[in-house]
Amino acid sequence: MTLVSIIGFVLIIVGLWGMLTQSNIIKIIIGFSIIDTGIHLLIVSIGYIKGKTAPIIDNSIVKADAVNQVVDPIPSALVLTAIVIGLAVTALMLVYAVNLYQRKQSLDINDFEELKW
Amino acid sequence: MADILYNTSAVIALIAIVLAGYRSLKGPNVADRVVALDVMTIISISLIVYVAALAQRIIYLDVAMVYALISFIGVIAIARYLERGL
Amino acid sequence: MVKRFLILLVLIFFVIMLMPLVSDIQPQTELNPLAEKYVKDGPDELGSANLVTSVIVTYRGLDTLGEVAVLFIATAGVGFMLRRRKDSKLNPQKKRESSEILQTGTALLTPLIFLFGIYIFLHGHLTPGGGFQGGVVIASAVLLSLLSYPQAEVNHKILNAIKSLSGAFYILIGVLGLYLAAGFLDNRILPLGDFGHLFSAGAIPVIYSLIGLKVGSELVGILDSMQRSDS
Amino acid sequence: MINVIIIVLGILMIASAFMAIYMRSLLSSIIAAGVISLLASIIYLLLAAPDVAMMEAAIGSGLTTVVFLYALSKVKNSGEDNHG
Repeated sequence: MTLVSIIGFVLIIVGLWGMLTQSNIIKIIIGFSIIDTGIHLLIVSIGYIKGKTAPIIDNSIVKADAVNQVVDPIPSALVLTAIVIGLAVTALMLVYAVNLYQRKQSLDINDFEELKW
Repeated sequence: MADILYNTSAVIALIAIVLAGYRSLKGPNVADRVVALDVMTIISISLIVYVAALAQRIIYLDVAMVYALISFIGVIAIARYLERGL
Repeated sequence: MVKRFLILLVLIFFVIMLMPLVSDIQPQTELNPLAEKYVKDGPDELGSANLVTSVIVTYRGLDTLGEVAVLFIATAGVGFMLRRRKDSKLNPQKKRESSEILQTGTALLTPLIFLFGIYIFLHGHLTPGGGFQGGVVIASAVLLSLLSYPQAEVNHKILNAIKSLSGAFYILIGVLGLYLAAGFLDNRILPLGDFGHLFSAGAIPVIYSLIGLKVGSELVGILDSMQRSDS
Repeated sequence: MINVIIIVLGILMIASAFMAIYMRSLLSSIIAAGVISLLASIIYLLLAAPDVAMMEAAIGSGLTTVVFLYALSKVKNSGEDNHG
Protein backbone atom coordinates (compact mmCIF):
# COMPACT_ATOMS: atom_id res chain seq x y z
CA MET A 1 0.00 0.00 0.00
CA THR A 2 1.32 3.35 -1.03
CA LEU A 3 0.77 6.81 0.40
CA VAL A 4 -1.57 8.05 -2.30
CA SER A 5 -3.69 4.92 -2.18
CA ILE A 6 -4.21 5.50 1.56
CA ILE A 7 -5.33 9.07 0.83
CA GLY A 8 -7.72 7.83 -1.83
CA PHE A 9 -9.12 5.15 0.48
CA VAL A 10 -9.70 7.65 3.31
CA LEU A 11 -11.45 10.00 0.87
CA ILE A 12 -13.73 7.19 -0.28
CA ILE A 13 -14.66 6.35 3.32
CA VAL A 14 -15.22 10.01 4.26
CA GLY A 15 -17.40 10.57 1.21
CA LEU A 16 -19.45 7.46 1.97
CA TRP A 17 -19.88 8.60 5.57
CA GLY A 18 -21.11 11.96 4.29
CA MET A 19 -23.53 10.37 1.83
CA LEU A 20 -25.03 8.18 4.55
CA THR A 21 -25.30 10.69 7.37
CA GLN A 22 -26.28 13.96 5.71
CA SER A 23 -29.91 14.66 4.92
CA ASN A 24 -29.51 17.55 2.49
CA ILE A 25 -29.57 16.29 -1.10
CA ILE A 26 -26.85 18.66 -2.31
CA LYS A 27 -24.59 17.51 0.54
CA ILE A 28 -25.16 13.94 -0.63
CA ILE A 29 -24.07 14.91 -4.14
CA ILE A 30 -20.95 16.59 -2.71
CA GLY A 31 -20.19 13.32 -0.90
CA PHE A 32 -20.53 11.52 -4.22
CA SER A 33 -18.00 13.82 -5.87
CA ILE A 34 -15.59 13.25 -2.96
CA ILE A 35 -15.89 9.49 -3.55
CA ASP A 36 -15.21 10.15 -7.23
CA THR A 37 -11.95 11.96 -6.47
CA GLY A 38 -10.88 9.22 -4.07
CA ILE A 39 -11.44 6.48 -6.63
CA HIS A 40 -9.49 8.40 -9.25
CA LEU A 41 -6.55 8.85 -6.87
CA LEU A 42 -6.64 5.14 -6.07
CA ILE A 43 -6.60 4.11 -9.74
CA VAL A 44 -3.80 6.50 -10.69
CA SER A 45 -1.69 5.34 -7.75
CA ILE A 46 -1.80 1.77 -9.08
CA GLY A 47 0.05 2.77 -12.25
CA TYR A 48 2.79 4.79 -10.61
CA ILE A 49 6.31 3.40 -10.59
CA LYS A 50 8.81 5.11 -8.31
CA GLY A 51 11.44 7.19 -10.06
CA LYS A 52 9.88 7.01 -13.51
CA THR A 53 8.36 9.80 -15.52
CA ALA A 54 5.31 10.56 -17.63
CA PRO A 55 4.64 8.40 -20.73
CA ILE A 56 5.25 11.18 -23.23
CA ILE A 57 8.27 10.82 -25.46
CA ASP A 58 10.25 13.98 -26.15
CA ASN A 59 13.88 15.06 -26.00
CA SER A 60 14.42 13.90 -22.44
CA ILE A 61 13.43 10.28 -23.11
CA VAL A 62 15.17 7.87 -25.45
CA LYS A 63 12.56 6.17 -27.60
CA ALA A 64 14.26 2.77 -27.59
CA ASP A 65 14.72 2.79 -23.82
CA ALA A 66 11.24 4.07 -22.99
CA VAL A 67 10.21 0.83 -21.29
CA ASN A 68 12.60 1.48 -18.43
CA GLN A 69 11.73 5.16 -18.07
CA VAL A 70 7.96 5.65 -18.15
CA VAL A 71 5.03 4.75 -15.93
CA ASP A 72 1.95 2.74 -16.89
CA PRO A 73 -0.24 4.73 -19.34
CA ILE A 74 -3.41 2.63 -18.97
CA PRO A 75 -4.68 3.92 -15.57
CA SER A 76 -4.22 7.51 -16.80
CA ALA A 77 -6.32 6.76 -19.85
CA LEU A 78 -9.08 5.17 -17.77
CA VAL A 79 -9.21 8.01 -15.25
CA LEU A 80 -9.20 10.63 -18.01
CA THR A 81 -12.51 9.41 -19.38
CA ALA A 82 -13.92 8.76 -15.92
CA ILE A 83 -13.49 12.38 -14.86
CA VAL A 84 -15.61 13.69 -17.76
CA ILE A 85 -18.33 11.13 -17.04
CA GLY A 86 -18.18 12.17 -13.38
CA LEU A 87 -18.91 15.78 -14.30
CA ALA A 88 -21.84 14.83 -16.56
CA VAL A 89 -23.33 12.49 -13.96
CA THR A 90 -22.94 15.13 -11.24
CA ALA A 91 -24.79 17.63 -13.42
CA LEU A 92 -27.56 15.10 -14.03
CA MET A 93 -27.92 14.40 -10.30
CA LEU A 94 -28.07 18.12 -9.53
CA VAL A 95 -30.82 18.55 -12.10
CA TYR A 96 -32.78 15.76 -10.41
CA ALA A 97 -32.26 17.55 -7.08
CA VAL A 98 -33.62 20.79 -8.54
CA ASN A 99 -36.65 18.95 -9.89
CA LEU A 100 -37.30 17.33 -6.51
CA TYR A 101 -37.06 20.75 -4.88
CA GLN A 102 -39.66 22.14 -7.27
CA ARG A 103 -41.97 19.25 -6.38
CA LYS A 104 -41.91 19.68 -2.59
CA GLN A 105 -40.08 22.96 -1.88
CA SER A 106 -37.61 21.07 0.27
CA LEU A 107 -34.15 19.57 -0.06
CA ASP A 108 -34.34 17.30 2.99
CA ILE A 109 -34.19 13.65 2.00
CA ASN A 110 -36.52 12.74 4.90
CA ASP A 111 -39.37 14.70 3.33
CA PHE A 112 -39.54 12.38 0.36
CA GLU A 113 -41.32 9.40 1.84
CA GLU A 114 -43.36 8.02 -1.05
CA LEU A 115 -41.24 4.91 -1.27
CA LYS A 116 -40.66 4.52 2.47
CA TRP A 117 -41.76 1.35 4.16
CA MET B 1 23.35 23.54 -4.12
CA ALA B 2 20.42 23.17 -6.47
CA ASP B 3 18.93 20.63 -4.06
CA ILE B 4 18.91 23.14 -1.21
CA LEU B 5 17.23 25.69 -3.49
CA TYR B 6 14.55 23.23 -4.61
CA ASN B 7 13.81 22.02 -1.08
CA THR B 8 13.62 25.53 0.34
CA SER B 9 11.19 26.69 -2.33
CA ALA B 10 9.03 23.62 -1.82
CA VAL B 11 8.91 24.20 1.94
CA ILE B 12 7.96 27.84 1.43
CA ALA B 13 5.18 26.92 -1.00
CA LEU B 14 3.90 24.22 1.36
CA ILE B 15 3.79 26.61 4.32
CA ALA B 16 1.91 29.12 2.19
CA ILE B 17 -0.60 26.53 1.00
CA VAL B 18 -1.18 25.29 4.56
CA LEU B 19 -1.83 28.84 5.78
CA ALA B 20 -4.26 29.52 2.92
CA GLY B 21 -5.93 26.17 3.54
CA TYR B 22 -6.37 27.02 7.21
CA ARG B 23 -8.09 30.25 6.25
CA SER B 24 -10.29 28.51 3.71
CA LEU B 25 -11.38 25.96 6.32
CA LYS B 26 -11.86 28.33 9.22
CA GLY B 27 -12.73 31.68 7.62
CA PRO B 28 -15.92 32.94 9.23
CA ASN B 29 -17.20 34.50 6.02
CA VAL B 30 -17.78 33.16 2.53
CA ALA B 31 -15.68 35.98 1.09
CA ASP B 32 -12.71 34.82 3.20
CA ARG B 33 -13.00 31.33 1.81
CA VAL B 34 -13.24 32.55 -1.78
CA VAL B 35 -10.13 34.69 -1.43
CA ALA B 36 -8.33 31.77 0.21
CA LEU B 37 -9.34 29.55 -2.74
CA ASP B 38 -7.90 32.11 -5.15
CA VAL B 39 -4.64 32.30 -3.17
CA MET B 40 -4.41 28.51 -3.14
CA THR B 41 -4.80 28.49 -6.93
CA ILE B 42 -1.84 30.82 -7.36
CA ILE B 43 0.33 28.79 -4.96
CA SER B 44 -0.70 25.61 -6.78
CA ILE B 45 0.58 27.06 -10.03
CA SER B 46 3.96 27.67 -8.43
CA LEU B 47 3.94 24.14 -6.99
CA ILE B 48 3.20 22.73 -10.45
CA VAL B 49 6.16 24.64 -11.89
CA TYR B 50 8.24 23.28 -9.01
CA VAL B 51 7.23 19.72 -9.88
CA ALA B 52 8.12 20.37 -13.52
CA ALA B 53 11.57 21.55 -12.49
CA LEU B 54 11.99 18.59 -10.18
CA ALA B 55 11.05 16.05 -12.85
CA GLN B 56 12.98 17.98 -15.53
CA ARG B 57 10.11 17.70 -18.02
CA ILE B 58 9.25 20.86 -19.93
CA ILE B 59 5.88 19.46 -21.01
CA TYR B 60 4.49 19.67 -17.47
CA LEU B 61 4.31 23.43 -17.89
CA ASP B 62 1.21 23.02 -20.08
CA VAL B 63 -0.70 22.01 -16.96
CA ALA B 64 0.34 25.24 -15.25
CA MET B 65 -0.87 27.21 -18.28
CA VAL B 66 -4.27 25.54 -18.20
CA TYR B 67 -4.46 26.25 -14.49
CA ALA B 68 -3.61 29.91 -14.88
CA LEU B 69 -6.01 30.41 -17.77
CA ILE B 70 -9.02 28.49 -16.47
CA SER B 71 -9.16 28.34 -12.70
CA PHE B 72 -10.23 31.92 -12.05
CA ILE B 73 -13.62 31.09 -13.58
CA GLY B 74 -14.74 29.35 -10.41
CA VAL B 75 -13.99 32.45 -8.34
CA ILE B 76 -15.87 34.65 -10.82
CA ALA B 77 -18.84 32.29 -10.65
CA ILE B 78 -18.92 32.46 -6.85
CA ALA B 79 -18.70 36.25 -6.99
CA ARG B 80 -21.58 36.41 -9.48
CA TYR B 81 -23.58 34.09 -7.25
CA LEU B 82 -22.98 36.31 -4.22
CA GLU B 83 -24.22 39.39 -6.08
CA ARG B 84 -27.32 37.46 -7.28
CA GLY B 85 -26.38 37.52 -10.95
CA LEU B 86 -25.97 33.85 -11.78
CA MET C 1 -29.23 7.03 17.41
CA VAL C 2 -29.92 3.56 16.11
CA LYS C 3 -29.55 4.91 12.59
CA ARG C 4 -26.12 6.36 13.36
CA PHE C 5 -25.05 3.04 14.81
CA LEU C 6 -26.25 1.15 11.74
CA ILE C 7 -24.41 3.55 9.44
CA LEU C 8 -21.23 3.08 11.44
CA LEU C 9 -21.67 -0.67 11.22
CA VAL C 10 -22.12 -0.53 7.44
CA LEU C 11 -19.05 1.66 7.13
CA ILE C 12 -16.89 -0.66 9.25
CA PHE C 13 -18.09 -3.58 7.15
CA PHE C 14 -17.16 -1.65 4.03
CA VAL C 15 -13.69 -0.87 5.36
CA ILE C 16 -13.08 -4.53 6.24
CA MET C 17 -14.31 -5.56 2.81
CA LEU C 18 -12.12 -3.11 0.89
CA MET C 19 -9.03 -3.28 3.08
CA PRO C 20 -7.44 -6.29 1.33
CA LEU C 21 -7.97 -4.59 -2.02
CA VAL C 22 -6.04 -1.51 -0.95
CA SER C 23 -3.34 -3.29 0.99
CA ASP C 24 -2.61 -5.38 -2.10
CA ILE C 25 -1.44 -2.30 -3.96
CA GLN C 26 2.31 -2.68 -3.79
CA PRO C 27 4.77 -0.13 -5.11
CA GLN C 28 5.65 -1.48 -8.54
CA THR C 29 9.12 -1.70 -9.95
CA GLU C 30 8.42 -2.52 -13.59
CA LEU C 31 5.60 -2.35 -16.09
CA ASN C 32 3.11 -5.17 -16.39
CA PRO C 33 3.20 -7.08 -19.72
CA LEU C 34 0.28 -5.29 -21.39
CA ALA C 35 1.65 -1.83 -20.61
CA GLU C 36 5.08 -2.99 -21.68
CA LYS C 37 3.69 -3.97 -25.07
CA TYR C 38 1.93 -0.63 -25.46
CA VAL C 39 5.06 1.31 -24.49
CA LYS C 40 7.41 -0.76 -26.60
CA ASP C 41 5.36 -1.02 -29.78
CA GLY C 42 3.20 2.10 -29.51
CA PRO C 43 5.59 4.77 -30.81
CA ASP C 44 6.63 2.80 -33.90
CA GLU C 45 3.22 1.32 -34.62
CA LEU C 46 1.06 4.42 -34.26
CA GLY C 47 3.59 7.25 -34.34
CA SER C 48 2.14 9.08 -31.34
CA ALA C 49 4.61 10.53 -28.83
CA ASN C 50 2.00 10.72 -26.08
CA LEU C 51 1.34 7.11 -25.16
CA VAL C 52 -1.80 7.97 -23.17
CA THR C 53 -3.24 9.39 -26.38
CA SER C 54 -2.47 6.25 -28.34
CA VAL C 55 -4.12 4.13 -25.65
CA ILE C 56 -7.23 6.31 -25.56
CA VAL C 57 -7.71 6.86 -29.28
CA THR C 58 -6.68 3.59 -30.85
CA TYR C 59 -5.84 0.74 -28.51
CA ARG C 60 -8.89 1.38 -26.32
CA GLY C 61 -10.92 3.27 -28.90
CA LEU C 62 -14.14 1.43 -28.15
CA ASP C 63 -13.97 2.59 -24.52
CA THR C 64 -13.80 6.17 -25.71
CA LEU C 65 -16.76 5.60 -28.02
CA GLY C 66 -18.78 4.32 -25.07
CA GLU C 67 -17.68 7.28 -22.97
CA VAL C 68 -18.87 9.74 -25.60
CA ALA C 69 -22.18 7.86 -25.72
CA VAL C 70 -22.58 8.15 -21.92
CA LEU C 71 -21.79 11.85 -22.13
CA PHE C 72 -24.45 12.24 -24.84
CA ILE C 73 -27.05 10.41 -22.73
CA ALA C 74 -26.28 12.57 -19.69
CA THR C 75 -26.60 15.75 -21.74
CA ALA C 76 -29.89 14.57 -23.20
CA GLY C 77 -31.12 13.82 -19.67
CA VAL C 78 -30.17 17.29 -18.43
CA GLY C 79 -31.83 18.96 -21.41
CA PHE C 80 -34.96 16.86 -20.98
CA MET C 81 -35.34 17.52 -17.26
CA LEU C 82 -34.73 21.25 -17.59
CA ARG C 83 -36.80 21.97 -20.67
CA ARG C 84 -38.19 25.46 -20.63
CA ARG C 85 -41.82 25.63 -19.69
CA LYS C 86 -43.60 28.09 -21.96
CA ASP C 87 -46.62 28.47 -19.64
CA SER C 88 -44.56 29.07 -16.54
CA LYS C 89 -46.35 31.34 -14.11
CA LEU C 90 -43.14 32.43 -12.44
CA ASN C 91 -41.76 35.30 -14.42
CA PRO C 92 -37.96 35.02 -14.35
CA GLN C 93 -36.47 37.60 -12.08
CA LYS C 94 -34.19 40.11 -13.70
CA LYS C 95 -30.58 39.08 -13.34
CA ARG C 96 -28.10 41.65 -12.26
CA GLU C 97 -25.82 42.96 -14.98
CA SER C 98 -22.15 42.16 -14.69
CA SER C 99 -19.61 44.87 -14.08
CA GLU C 100 -17.56 46.74 -16.66
CA ILE C 101 -14.32 45.05 -15.59
CA LEU C 102 -15.73 41.56 -16.10
CA GLN C 103 -17.15 42.44 -19.52
CA THR C 104 -13.88 43.93 -20.76
CA GLY C 105 -11.88 41.04 -19.36
CA THR C 106 -14.20 38.54 -21.01
CA ALA C 107 -13.88 40.26 -24.38
CA LEU C 108 -10.10 40.10 -24.05
CA LEU C 109 -9.78 36.58 -22.71
CA THR C 110 -12.42 34.51 -24.52
CA PRO C 111 -10.60 34.35 -27.91
CA LEU C 112 -7.36 33.47 -26.14
CA ILE C 113 -8.97 30.63 -24.20
CA PHE C 114 -10.59 29.35 -27.41
CA LEU C 115 -7.24 29.41 -29.15
CA PHE C 116 -5.59 27.58 -26.28
CA GLY C 117 -8.28 24.89 -26.34
CA ILE C 118 -7.72 24.36 -30.05
CA TYR C 119 -3.96 24.18 -29.42
CA ILE C 120 -4.51 21.55 -26.75
CA PHE C 121 -6.51 19.21 -28.90
CA LEU C 122 -4.41 19.65 -32.02
CA HIS C 123 -1.24 18.81 -30.08
CA GLY C 124 -2.79 15.90 -28.25
CA HIS C 125 -0.29 13.44 -29.68
CA LEU C 126 2.78 15.50 -28.71
CA THR C 127 2.09 17.18 -25.37
CA PRO C 128 -0.16 16.35 -22.41
CA GLY C 129 -3.75 17.05 -23.25
CA GLY C 130 -6.01 16.08 -26.06
CA GLY C 131 -9.62 16.03 -27.05
CA PHE C 132 -11.16 15.82 -23.61
CA GLN C 133 -9.03 18.55 -22.08
CA GLY C 134 -9.40 20.81 -25.11
CA GLY C 135 -13.16 20.35 -25.09
CA VAL C 136 -13.32 21.28 -21.43
CA VAL C 137 -11.21 24.39 -22.03
CA ILE C 138 -13.51 25.47 -24.88
CA ALA C 139 -16.54 24.89 -22.68
CA SER C 140 -14.88 27.08 -20.04
CA ALA C 141 -14.49 29.89 -22.58
CA VAL C 142 -18.20 29.74 -23.41
CA LEU C 143 -18.97 29.58 -19.70
CA LEU C 144 -17.01 32.80 -19.12
CA SER C 145 -19.17 34.52 -21.74
CA LEU C 146 -22.32 33.12 -20.14
CA LEU C 147 -21.22 34.43 -16.75
CA SER C 148 -20.56 37.96 -17.94
CA TYR C 149 -23.53 38.26 -20.32
CA PRO C 150 -26.36 36.41 -18.56
CA GLN C 151 -28.98 37.48 -21.11
CA ALA C 152 -27.04 36.11 -24.07
CA GLU C 153 -28.33 33.05 -25.90
CA VAL C 154 -26.24 30.25 -27.35
CA ASN C 155 -27.18 29.56 -30.96
CA HIS C 156 -28.75 26.13 -30.69
CA LYS C 157 -28.74 25.32 -34.39
CA ILE C 158 -24.96 25.73 -34.61
CA LEU C 159 -24.45 23.86 -31.32
CA ASN C 160 -26.57 20.91 -32.43
CA ALA C 161 -24.88 20.89 -35.85
CA ILE C 162 -21.42 20.70 -34.26
CA LYS C 163 -22.61 18.00 -31.87
CA SER C 164 -24.13 15.80 -34.56
CA LEU C 165 -21.52 16.30 -37.27
CA SER C 166 -18.54 15.64 -35.01
CA GLY C 167 -20.16 12.49 -33.64
CA ALA C 168 -21.04 11.26 -37.11
CA PHE C 169 -17.57 11.91 -38.52
CA TYR C 170 -16.01 10.20 -35.50
CA ILE C 171 -17.94 7.02 -36.27
CA LEU C 172 -17.20 7.42 -39.97
CA ILE C 173 -13.44 7.58 -39.40
CA GLY C 174 -13.70 4.56 -37.14
CA VAL C 175 -15.44 2.57 -39.86
CA LEU C 176 -12.89 3.78 -42.45
CA GLY C 177 -10.19 2.30 -40.25
CA LEU C 178 -12.06 -0.98 -40.39
CA TYR C 179 -11.82 -1.00 -44.19
CA LEU C 180 -8.48 0.64 -44.93
CA ALA C 181 -6.39 -0.46 -41.93
CA ALA C 182 -6.35 -3.11 -39.25
CA GLY C 183 -9.46 -2.39 -37.23
CA PHE C 184 -12.09 -0.04 -35.85
CA LEU C 185 -10.65 3.42 -35.07
CA ASP C 186 -7.24 2.51 -36.44
CA ASN C 187 -5.25 5.65 -37.16
CA ARG C 188 -3.16 4.30 -40.02
CA ILE C 189 -5.59 5.40 -42.72
CA LEU C 190 -3.36 8.48 -43.18
CA PRO C 191 0.44 8.36 -43.57
CA LEU C 192 2.26 8.26 -40.25
CA GLY C 193 4.73 11.03 -41.08
CA ASP C 194 7.77 12.05 -39.05
CA PHE C 195 7.74 11.09 -35.40
CA GLY C 196 7.30 14.10 -33.15
CA HIS C 197 5.95 16.60 -35.68
CA LEU C 198 2.50 18.16 -35.81
CA PHE C 199 1.44 16.34 -38.98
CA SER C 200 2.22 12.86 -37.80
CA ALA C 201 0.57 9.92 -36.06
CA GLY C 202 -1.86 9.28 -38.90
CA ALA C 203 -5.45 10.12 -38.09
CA ILE C 204 -4.96 10.72 -34.37
CA PRO C 205 -5.10 14.56 -34.60
CA VAL C 206 -8.27 14.35 -36.70
CA ILE C 207 -9.98 11.89 -34.35
CA TYR C 208 -8.94 13.83 -31.27
CA SER C 209 -10.17 17.12 -32.78
CA LEU C 210 -13.55 15.53 -33.43
CA ILE C 211 -13.66 14.20 -29.86
CA GLY C 212 -12.74 17.68 -28.60
CA LEU C 213 -15.53 19.35 -30.56
CA LYS C 214 -17.99 16.68 -29.39
CA VAL C 215 -17.06 16.95 -25.69
CA GLY C 216 -16.95 20.75 -25.82
CA SER C 217 -20.37 21.08 -27.43
CA GLU C 218 -21.93 18.54 -25.04
CA LEU C 219 -20.60 20.39 -22.00
CA VAL C 220 -21.76 23.72 -23.44
CA GLY C 221 -25.18 22.12 -23.86
CA ILE C 222 -25.26 21.09 -20.17
CA LEU C 223 -24.14 24.53 -18.95
CA ASP C 224 -26.52 26.39 -21.27
CA SER C 225 -29.57 24.39 -20.26
CA MET C 226 -28.69 24.79 -16.58
CA GLN C 227 -28.22 28.53 -17.02
CA ARG C 228 -31.34 29.46 -18.93
CA SER C 229 -33.93 27.21 -17.28
CA ASP C 230 -36.24 29.53 -15.39
CA SER C 231 -37.30 28.23 -12.05
CA MET D 1 10.62 15.74 -0.61
CA ILE D 2 7.90 14.24 -2.79
CA ASN D 3 6.61 12.23 0.17
CA VAL D 4 6.45 15.36 2.33
CA ILE D 5 4.44 17.20 -0.33
CA ILE D 6 2.05 14.27 -0.72
CA ILE D 7 1.53 13.96 3.05
CA VAL D 8 0.84 17.69 3.55
CA LEU D 9 -1.53 17.88 0.58
CA GLY D 10 -3.26 14.68 1.66
CA ILE D 11 -3.91 15.98 5.17
CA LEU D 12 -5.32 19.19 3.70
CA MET D 13 -7.52 17.19 1.31
CA ILE D 14 -8.95 15.00 4.06
CA ALA D 15 -9.57 18.02 6.30
CA SER D 16 -11.35 19.74 3.39
CA ALA D 17 -13.44 16.62 2.83
CA PHE D 18 -14.60 16.63 6.46
CA MET D 19 -15.37 20.34 6.28
CA ALA D 20 -17.25 19.86 3.00
CA ILE D 21 -19.51 17.42 4.78
CA TYR D 22 -19.96 19.20 8.09
CA MET D 23 -19.99 22.86 7.02
CA ARG D 24 -23.22 24.64 7.90
CA SER D 25 -23.74 26.59 4.66
CA LEU D 26 -23.93 24.90 1.30
CA LEU D 27 -21.78 27.50 -0.46
CA SER D 28 -18.87 26.82 1.90
CA SER D 29 -19.26 23.08 1.27
CA ILE D 30 -19.00 23.68 -2.47
CA ILE D 31 -15.85 25.78 -2.00
CA ALA D 32 -14.30 23.03 0.17
CA ALA D 33 -15.10 20.46 -2.53
CA GLY D 34 -13.32 22.75 -5.00
CA VAL D 35 -10.25 22.80 -2.74
CA ILE D 36 -10.15 18.98 -2.82
CA SER D 37 -9.89 18.76 -6.58
CA LEU D 38 -7.44 21.69 -6.66
CA LEU D 39 -5.02 19.76 -4.46
CA ALA D 40 -5.72 16.46 -6.21
CA SER D 41 -4.36 17.80 -9.49
CA ILE D 42 -0.96 18.50 -7.88
CA ILE D 43 -0.87 14.93 -6.60
CA TYR D 44 -1.67 13.63 -10.10
CA LEU D 45 1.30 15.60 -11.41
CA LEU D 46 3.53 14.09 -8.73
CA LEU D 47 2.32 10.65 -9.84
CA ALA D 48 3.57 11.41 -13.38
CA ALA D 49 0.14 11.70 -14.98
CA PRO D 50 0.06 15.18 -16.55
CA ASP D 51 -2.97 14.39 -18.72
CA VAL D 52 -5.08 13.59 -15.68
CA ALA D 53 -3.72 16.63 -13.85
CA MET D 54 -4.78 18.88 -16.73
CA MET D 55 -8.24 17.31 -16.77
CA GLU D 56 -8.70 17.73 -13.04
CA ALA D 57 -7.44 21.33 -13.18
CA ALA D 58 -9.89 22.21 -15.91
CA ILE D 59 -12.91 20.34 -14.59
CA GLY D 60 -12.53 20.20 -10.84
CA SER D 61 -11.75 23.79 -10.10
CA GLY D 62 -13.89 25.37 -12.80
CA LEU D 63 -16.83 23.48 -14.20
CA THR D 64 -17.89 21.37 -11.19
CA THR D 65 -18.07 24.44 -8.96
CA VAL D 66 -20.12 26.29 -11.54
CA VAL D 67 -22.55 23.40 -12.04
CA PHE D 68 -23.10 23.19 -8.29
CA LEU D 69 -23.63 26.95 -8.12
CA TYR D 70 -26.22 26.88 -10.91
CA ALA D 71 -28.16 24.23 -9.02
CA LEU D 72 -27.79 26.14 -5.75
CA SER D 73 -29.08 29.37 -7.29
CA LYS D 74 -32.24 27.53 -8.32
CA VAL D 75 -32.95 26.30 -4.79
CA LYS D 76 -31.70 29.28 -2.83
CA ASN D 77 -35.09 30.12 -1.31
CA SER D 78 -34.96 27.05 0.89
CA GLY D 79 -34.30 29.04 4.06
CA GLU D 80 -30.57 28.43 3.96
CA ASP D 81 -28.37 31.24 5.13
CA ASN D 82 -25.86 31.45 2.31
CA HIS D 83 -23.62 33.97 3.96
CA GLY D 84 -22.59 31.87 6.94
